[in-house]
Amino acid sequence: MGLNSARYVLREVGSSLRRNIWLSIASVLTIMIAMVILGASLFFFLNAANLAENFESELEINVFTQEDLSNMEVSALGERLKGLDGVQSIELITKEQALAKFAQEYSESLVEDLGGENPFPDSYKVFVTEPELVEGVAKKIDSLTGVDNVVYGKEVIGPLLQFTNWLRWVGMGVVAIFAVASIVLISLNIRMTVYSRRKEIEIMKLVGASNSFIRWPFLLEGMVVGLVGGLFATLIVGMGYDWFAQYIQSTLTFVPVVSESNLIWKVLALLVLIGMGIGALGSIISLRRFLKV
Amino acid sequence: MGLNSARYVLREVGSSLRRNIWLSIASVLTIMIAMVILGASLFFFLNAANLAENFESELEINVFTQEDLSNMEVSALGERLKGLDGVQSIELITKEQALAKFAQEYSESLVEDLGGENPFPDSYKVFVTEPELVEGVAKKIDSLTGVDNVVYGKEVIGPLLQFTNWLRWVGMGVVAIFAVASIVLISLNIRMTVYSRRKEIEIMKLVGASNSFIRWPFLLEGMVVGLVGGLFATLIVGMGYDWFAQYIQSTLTFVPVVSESNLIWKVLALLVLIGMGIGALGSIISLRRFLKV
Amino acid sequence: MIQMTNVAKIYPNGARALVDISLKINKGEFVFLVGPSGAGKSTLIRLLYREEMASRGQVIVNGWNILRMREREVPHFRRNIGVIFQDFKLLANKTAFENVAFALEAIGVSPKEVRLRTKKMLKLVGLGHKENAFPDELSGGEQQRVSVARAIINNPSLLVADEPTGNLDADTAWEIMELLYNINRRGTTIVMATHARDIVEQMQKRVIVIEDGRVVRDENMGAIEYGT
Amino acid sequence: MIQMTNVAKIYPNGARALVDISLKINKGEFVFLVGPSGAGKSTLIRLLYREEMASRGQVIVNGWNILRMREREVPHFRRNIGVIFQDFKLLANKTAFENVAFALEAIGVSPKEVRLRTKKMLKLVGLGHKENAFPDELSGGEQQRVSVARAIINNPSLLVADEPTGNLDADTAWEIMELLYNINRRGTTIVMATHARDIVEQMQKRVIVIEDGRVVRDENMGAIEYGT
Ligand SMILES: Nc1ncnc2c1ncn2[C@@H]1O[C@H](COP(=O)(O)OP(=O)(O)OP(=O)(O)O)[C@@H](O)[C@H]1O
Ligand SMILES: Nc1ncnc2c1ncn2[C@@H]1O[C@H](COP(=O)(O)OP(=O)(O)OP(=O)(O)O)[C@@H](O)[C@H]1O
Ligand SMILES: [Mg+2]
Ligand SMILES: [Mg+2]
Repeated sequence: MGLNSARYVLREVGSSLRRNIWLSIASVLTIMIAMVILGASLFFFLNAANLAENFESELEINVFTQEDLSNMEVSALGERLKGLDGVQSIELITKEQALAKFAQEYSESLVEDLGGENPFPDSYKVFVTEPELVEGVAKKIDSLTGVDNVVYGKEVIGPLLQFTNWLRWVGMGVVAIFAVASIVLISLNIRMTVYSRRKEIEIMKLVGASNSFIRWPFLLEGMVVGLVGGLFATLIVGMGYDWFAQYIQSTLTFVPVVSESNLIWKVLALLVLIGMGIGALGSIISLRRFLKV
Repeated sequence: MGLNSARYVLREVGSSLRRNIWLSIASVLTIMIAMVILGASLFFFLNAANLAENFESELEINVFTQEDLSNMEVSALGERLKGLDGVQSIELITKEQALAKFAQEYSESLVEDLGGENPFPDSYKVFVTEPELVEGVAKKIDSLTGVDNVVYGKEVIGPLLQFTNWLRWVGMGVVAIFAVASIVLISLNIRMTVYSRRKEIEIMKLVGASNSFIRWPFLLEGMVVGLVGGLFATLIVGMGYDWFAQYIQSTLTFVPVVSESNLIWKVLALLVLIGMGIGALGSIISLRRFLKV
Repeated sequence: MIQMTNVAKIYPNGARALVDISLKINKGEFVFLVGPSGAGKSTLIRLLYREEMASRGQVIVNGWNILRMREREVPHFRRNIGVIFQDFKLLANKTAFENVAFALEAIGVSPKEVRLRTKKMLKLVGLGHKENAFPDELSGGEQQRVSVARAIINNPSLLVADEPTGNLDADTAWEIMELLYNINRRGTTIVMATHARDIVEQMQKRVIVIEDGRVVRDENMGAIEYGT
Repeated sequence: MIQMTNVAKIYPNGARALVDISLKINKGEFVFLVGPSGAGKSTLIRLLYREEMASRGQVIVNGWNILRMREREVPHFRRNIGVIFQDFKLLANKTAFENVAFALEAIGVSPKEVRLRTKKMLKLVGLGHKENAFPDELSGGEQQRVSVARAIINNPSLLVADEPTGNLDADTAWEIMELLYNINRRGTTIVMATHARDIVEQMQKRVIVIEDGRVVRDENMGAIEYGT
């Protein structure tokens, strides 16, 4: 494309957007809404995955020590536990802590009934790196000296893993469905825009314009419209999510929310890019049908 | 409208849908996608609300009886508990059951250490009708004779209610946002369809057709397109949700899913009605601008 | 039938299409509107069926004061006016038959009668064999004849024709003129803008010459003569 | 320049627009195409710039075999052909100026030259004052002249004109004919379909008469005469 044509294209894009202002606005709005929906689903996925990981990281193995261990022996056992393959971290719960927790959970008076006696041993909470390892690690721990009993949510692990995997899949499913929906919606819209200008395209061809000469303004128009729509969507999704994340963190403190601004920015940038991409690609593809004159 | 005009309108709707087949398909698809999104959000809301209720219904008050009560006295207490305002149901947990549960949660060996002694009293789990009532009912129970101790998740109720309310609000928010998005998307699409036929409308008016004569075919066309789009959406959402609900019920048995077919049918019918409604209304409103010739 | 008093028309973009037009056309007259390209003929015609509104002055057609008409009276008013548009204005999504039939359907004529009258009319303009063709499957002259057929099918009391023979060969043009002549004889007032010198000369009807938005000549039986 | 051999054209809907056309037009000729409405004039013209393809026979224009041309060669081929369409085919979203300028921009002429040449051309067709008007703000005749201006602005070696004076008054029509005459004298081949009897008679050029898709007469210097 020569310099003269390039100048024509730029002028043409501007005047076409202005003169078909109504169509331009409709396209921007459509892309905006589609991208908002897609963006919302992306954040849903991120949080679902995050939540899943969070749940998994809370799988714990309770290791009860033999009652007659000295403090030294207990901490030695702790060291050995830390050294095991697959162990992420451990946490000591002394017999006093155990009793206090029991009193809180059940009733003070029950503890009083015990008459100052503490039936609880010292215990360790062991966290593993991967939820799949819980079982193996628990077996290994069971064979260590000084260990009286090992308890872990045997019947919980299966369902939990199922649930967390499910959460991830649902997140991905939602993104996939909404991505398809967004793309189809935008494509339909662009196709209608191009369709409503098919006469114009035909005339241009009859007057001797080459395909690329006709295509460029459409391509750029699609990009501009997609860019503007994507930017609006980014603004909406960005501000909406920010508000949402802060609201949750301040009210539902126990629910983990993805709030790494780095990741968020990446998602938002992706939205703008997708908007522009579909805008441009959609224009080109829709145009093809009408260029055969 | 006379009979002759009615016949014209029916014929006109058919041929217009056929001759603008491309636009018809685009509209049907757009409405379908918008309705699928809306439908998905409605089911999301239903399940969020259901989940919230479920959580709340699990709020319980643990009532520990005094240790020296006879079985008769215990069941008399149970009767009195049942009679209290705001109590939905109660569940007796005998001291034996309490010990067994403890053994399972903590460790068998710990129970053995107790030397055959059972430190647990009989207790009742009391469920209330409204989560807000827990505190008041607990206080009332505390003053009953035979009650040693009343325990309820004092610090859990606040966050839980916050969370469940939040869940409901999010559900509604999602529905609201997606409803607006769907309506805007459909409106834009219909407006573009009408816009692309504005010349046609102008000519009809210039030839002497009245507004209503022009409007009727558009209205019906909008309804047909909306109906078809809505039906497809219903099919997709209905089958999708059915699969989803069954999948969850068979794999994540602990997650409650809304599956009353009555309710589901209502939601699906709503989708079809909304599709038709927006289709017809959108057509009429979009037409207004172009009828002023 | 038609009375225009000091009518001016300035388009939104500032173009002064009509400057000062006053004229009176009686019921049953056959009037040619002639003048150079861009003189304002089509604009004047558009005022008659209220596609455009005069910027100044008064327009009375068929007893209706066009400037005072209410929006919903317009369709009723237009039903007594047949219009042949310079650019045909055919419905692209309807066949020749349906385009002509539309004018009847819009006023609630029964399907059977629509069929009969439309077929007859299409034959009359020589398009009996093209009734199922869509406008873009017709030649320019054929489209023009469909437009003529649609304008006259419901026996309007006023027929405004904007260059109804511009795309027709001489023979076909004369056939159309004969049609109009007969309609006029049966009482329809006709206002026809045209560039066809021979038609105007031969018909010997009233000729109004418009130039730059003004009436410069108005003769009872005249020929085209204007410019330098 | 143009060679048609046993050309037939049947439209997708079954209409037989051209039955058997063979003709040869030399470089620099000025040829009138006449015939009744629906005879096939526009169809023949559409074959010349490849808007439609012949169903049978061979069409050679400017040395290009139209039926064998590759898709992407078409724009290049069309650049040497100016077309005045019967229905004008102006771009509704562009002003008169931009419509004419488009033909130059499409071949990469510099903005400055586009400006100069377009302005000059619009003046030549008498529309210097209407350059910023959009097509629907122009009278029928004015639109036709924009179409004429666009067709001839890049000095095509072949000009095909489909009733280029149908919407023009006699004086303006003659101005346009003078324009075409001058272009023809400078070497452009012209094929013009028309119904204007007086123009054909006065120009004394080659006349090809088409009726029902066949050439029924072909005279070097003739007048319109066909039918019964
Ligand atoms: N919609 C419009 N907006 C702005 N200006 C217009 C519009 N329609 C016509 N004009 C201008 O008004 C003037 C008169 O136009 P009109 O169409 O009445 O001419 P006309 O006599 O019918 O010409 P022709 O014989 O070429 O059809 C012209 O200069 C034209 O450019
Ligand atoms: N796109 C099309 N599809 C089907 N039939 C067509 C098409 N275009 C033209 N025809 C038919 O082909 C025949 C010739 O049409 P054409 O336009 O070539 O006539 P013409 O000589 O230009 O007539 P006019 O003087 O009225 O413009 C006509 O009968 C017409 O109905
Ligand atoms: Mg005019
Ligand atoms: Mg033709």
